[in-house]
Amino acid sequence: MEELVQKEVQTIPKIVFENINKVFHTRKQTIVAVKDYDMQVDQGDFVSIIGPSGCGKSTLIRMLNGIIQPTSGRMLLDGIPLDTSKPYSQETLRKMGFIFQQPNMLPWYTIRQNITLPLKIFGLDTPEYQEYADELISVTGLQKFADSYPIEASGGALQRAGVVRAMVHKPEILLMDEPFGALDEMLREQLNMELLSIWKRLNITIIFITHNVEEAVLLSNSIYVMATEPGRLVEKVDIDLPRPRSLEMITQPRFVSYTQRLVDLIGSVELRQIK
Amino acid sequence: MEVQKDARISAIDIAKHFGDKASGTLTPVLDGVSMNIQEGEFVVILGPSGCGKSTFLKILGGILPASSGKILIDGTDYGTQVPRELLKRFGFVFQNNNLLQWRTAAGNLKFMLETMRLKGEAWQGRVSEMLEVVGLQDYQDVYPHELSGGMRQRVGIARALVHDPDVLIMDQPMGALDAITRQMLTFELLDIWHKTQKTIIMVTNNVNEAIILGNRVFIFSQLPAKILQEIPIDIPFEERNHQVFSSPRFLELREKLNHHVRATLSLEEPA
Amino acid sequence: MKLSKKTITNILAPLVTFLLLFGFWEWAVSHYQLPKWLLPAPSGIIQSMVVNFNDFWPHILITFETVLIGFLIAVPVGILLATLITSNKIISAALSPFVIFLVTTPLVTLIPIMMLFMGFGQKVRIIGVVIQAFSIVNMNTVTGILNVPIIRHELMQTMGSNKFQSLRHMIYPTAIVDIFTGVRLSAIFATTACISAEYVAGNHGLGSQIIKYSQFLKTTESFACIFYVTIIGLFMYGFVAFLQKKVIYWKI
Amino acid sequence: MKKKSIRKKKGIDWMSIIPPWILLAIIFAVWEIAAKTTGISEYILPPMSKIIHGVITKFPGELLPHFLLTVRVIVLGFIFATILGISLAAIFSQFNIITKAVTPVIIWLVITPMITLIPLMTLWLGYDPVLRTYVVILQATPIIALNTLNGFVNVDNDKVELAKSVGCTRMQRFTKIVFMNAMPQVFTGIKLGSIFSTIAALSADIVSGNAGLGFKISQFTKYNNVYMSYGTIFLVGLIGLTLYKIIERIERRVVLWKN
Repeated sequence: MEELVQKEVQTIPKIVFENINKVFHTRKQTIVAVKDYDMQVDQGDFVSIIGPSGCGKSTLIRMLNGIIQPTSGRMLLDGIPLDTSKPYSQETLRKMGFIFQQPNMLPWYTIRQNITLPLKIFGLDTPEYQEYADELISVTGLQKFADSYPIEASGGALQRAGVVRAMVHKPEILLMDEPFGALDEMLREQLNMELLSIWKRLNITIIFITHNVEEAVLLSNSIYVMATEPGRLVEKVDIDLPRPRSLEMITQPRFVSYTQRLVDLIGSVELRQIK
Repeated sequence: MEVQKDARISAIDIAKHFGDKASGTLTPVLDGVSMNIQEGEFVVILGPSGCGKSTFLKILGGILPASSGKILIDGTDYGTQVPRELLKRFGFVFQNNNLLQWRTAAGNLKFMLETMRLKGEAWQGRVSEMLEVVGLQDYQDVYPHELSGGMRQRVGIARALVHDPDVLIMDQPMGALDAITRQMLTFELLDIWHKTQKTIIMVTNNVNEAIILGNRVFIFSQLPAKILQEIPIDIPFEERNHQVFSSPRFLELREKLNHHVRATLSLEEPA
Repeated sequence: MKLSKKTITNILAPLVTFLLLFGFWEWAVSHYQLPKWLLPAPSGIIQSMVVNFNDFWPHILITFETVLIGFLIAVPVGILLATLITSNKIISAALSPFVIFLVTTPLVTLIPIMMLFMGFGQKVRIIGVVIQAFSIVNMNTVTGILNVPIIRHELMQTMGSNKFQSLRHMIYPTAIVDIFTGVRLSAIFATTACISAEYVAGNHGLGSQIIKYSQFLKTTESFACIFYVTIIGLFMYGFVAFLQKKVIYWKI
Repeated sequence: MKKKSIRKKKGIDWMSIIPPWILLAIIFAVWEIAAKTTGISEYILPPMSKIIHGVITKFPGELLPHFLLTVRVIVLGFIFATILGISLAAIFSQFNIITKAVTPVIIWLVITPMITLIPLMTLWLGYDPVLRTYVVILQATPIIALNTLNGFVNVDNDKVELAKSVGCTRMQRFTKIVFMNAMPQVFTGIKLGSIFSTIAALSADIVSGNAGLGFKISQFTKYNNVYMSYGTIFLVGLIGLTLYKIIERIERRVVLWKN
């Protein structure tokens, strides 16, 4: 236990959200997507954000990645504040990998070309990175699909390619926006375990967005529960289940008590207005 | 597999293949699936995605003809294709709700009555009654593109109930929904089944849904699909609520189902 | 290669229909003894197409050149302008009615004025074809670019890709189907525009010949020219289909 | 029971109304300055003020009859072509063998500009201007039929399954599902049909040369009233644009589900 405490003191947190707000003004109404949001994530941590659709979870990680500008508040990366007034520099963006809900593959490129596209854009098209890409492709069992077009590959393979594409430029942070939401349960459990092994081996920081309570408890060290209208943090739940996590844990009483507590937290918020 | 006399629907050795041997595109999808379904039962079919579960449902629902085998409804044998006039007694719920975007919620329900030529006040009354059953009585004149995914799915269910069919066939009704809406809709479906006492056959790839809803769960194998297991779910209706997730019997069944389904996956390296 | 039943119907059915159509035309002309100046029989037309080929050839060449050159200029111009228009929200909102205005104003009305300061030459007709053909490519490309899904823009943003990288890797390939709808229509507009230009500007090209022959009641020759226009139209249609097959290789 | 409709009142989208008018003002201003200052002869670039003034003064008298004729030819021809095009497509789409047989013929009619028949039309039907409506019908019908046929034939699979699951008859399937499902494609065809109608009408005006705005344009140019030619061209453009915008408005009300 003391080893954990000692680590806390020295290192600067990897990611910090300080009083982040985001308001969308559309012709018909204004939506407060995120209100006074604070979060601290350490290097190598696995954090989940869960909550009903429309509670600003996806907006949060899109702000960190520079796709959306926050209305107010500050974000720090390795202790350095991010200048959100203009698009991020390539150095900053190279530290992060973004994984979308649908695979978001470009149908005119083969799976391998899709995976190595970030290298071309970031200007990292060196043999060393190409080799790293091939290694990732073989580790995740994608060699079979590497030279075929996305239309010929299965949903699971495409989603795996999406994860590999976000890691090919060796980012320090992975931002995952409900990556396995569209997959069936058996495949999701498989990809969850693969994600955990990649996370452990690369000691990478992960922010994982999901609707699925069970998935969040299985994967993360701590879970931020959000509510809608306005999108705000309701509670932070720390998961101290032992590592490495396994699928058998899902039916153990401590695991189930976590999922029950989280369902009640979200359930109570959700039933008031069925979206 | 022999026919049970009092079964509502019996499917005997149903096989299905697409393409033909000549052009070398022969792909067998179903390989001798047999099932006897009783009146008022909630049968669930569970299996990995892309294993022919939906095809089997479409054969039962009269959308596709079987390549071989027999379909019996109330004991009469209709061979490989359910005849058109009998479709009045079936209600089909599609995975992506499949609503007619140019008609309002009530309009989609009226579509069923129009095509089945069910006229008269009693039937028109059922339109708002069914929308009330799924909790959408306030959204009668709203168009599908203005509804959320969960609400569209519920209109799909109401549409499959409006002409008062005897059998409800559901193809992964919650497949495209997020986990929270999915769980709420599962319990609503259980309630609808309990209230209407319809015979329901549902396909899903979610183990929780299968246990909460089904009283019998059939596990399908990979392509070409055949029935690997038939597992009865003996949790009484009263206990099937939010608290059931932590009940030992539930967790035991869940482990059992997961074990069988993972077995179907490991036969072939991960998809 | 064993012709499957499907390909047989795809080829046989239209063939039979054309034969029926031309057969009926041939029968009607002879049965009702329609005079040649009123309605020639297909056999007469085809015969004239072959016999007077040398008289027609220079005009076929000019019309074909005008259509092809006008089309080959119009397509890149249309796509480039559409890219500029859609690069900024305000510009695209401001220009969109003008994009439609260009499409709905028939170019044939501009020819008389253009002839004032450019004379009767082929240049006028080519410019006319370019104006009419580029506007439809421009409109469809604008639609294609504006319909690019947001999630793909976000994908490029996560890689910090600049405008040109986004265009090359994502925007053009995504919009390519709409762009080709525009290109296919532009080929049709180019042929139509060229004919209407030839009606007005000068006495070269199939359009002018059709008028000349109809004035001298040589309806057979007029129809021969019309059939040559069809052949040019067919070539353009096939050329675009070939281009599409080469460019869009990932669609089944 | 309060009927809740969550359709919010659409605020006016100023963003798409103001910029075009500003740009129009800029173009008028630039044109005016260019015409006045650069010394280009008035026969090439007359000032905008003169063009507008000319059109307004000459419209009631000289231009009106020709304007009415051309509008009548375009609109009548277009409406007839739309009805004909859609009904032909409805008939042809019923049987796959007919669709396969007829589509190439329609494509042949689309790629052969029907305006090639204008000189022969005057031969067959004489110089009566109203007969130009036939040219418009000939030019617009094939493109409308082709797009509509495409819409009727390519029905997405879910809808086909829905029809089968309910046991639709062929008639019910077409009227209740296929027809409405094809609306986006049908309106694409109709919009193209309106453009082809304007082109056909104006080409007929110019070739037959005795009435219609097309005839007036070549007449004005011949007598060097170039400013009137420009004015009439803008007028023709406006007719085409108005027709197109009316169709777009109807489409927005019919095809609700496309954003």
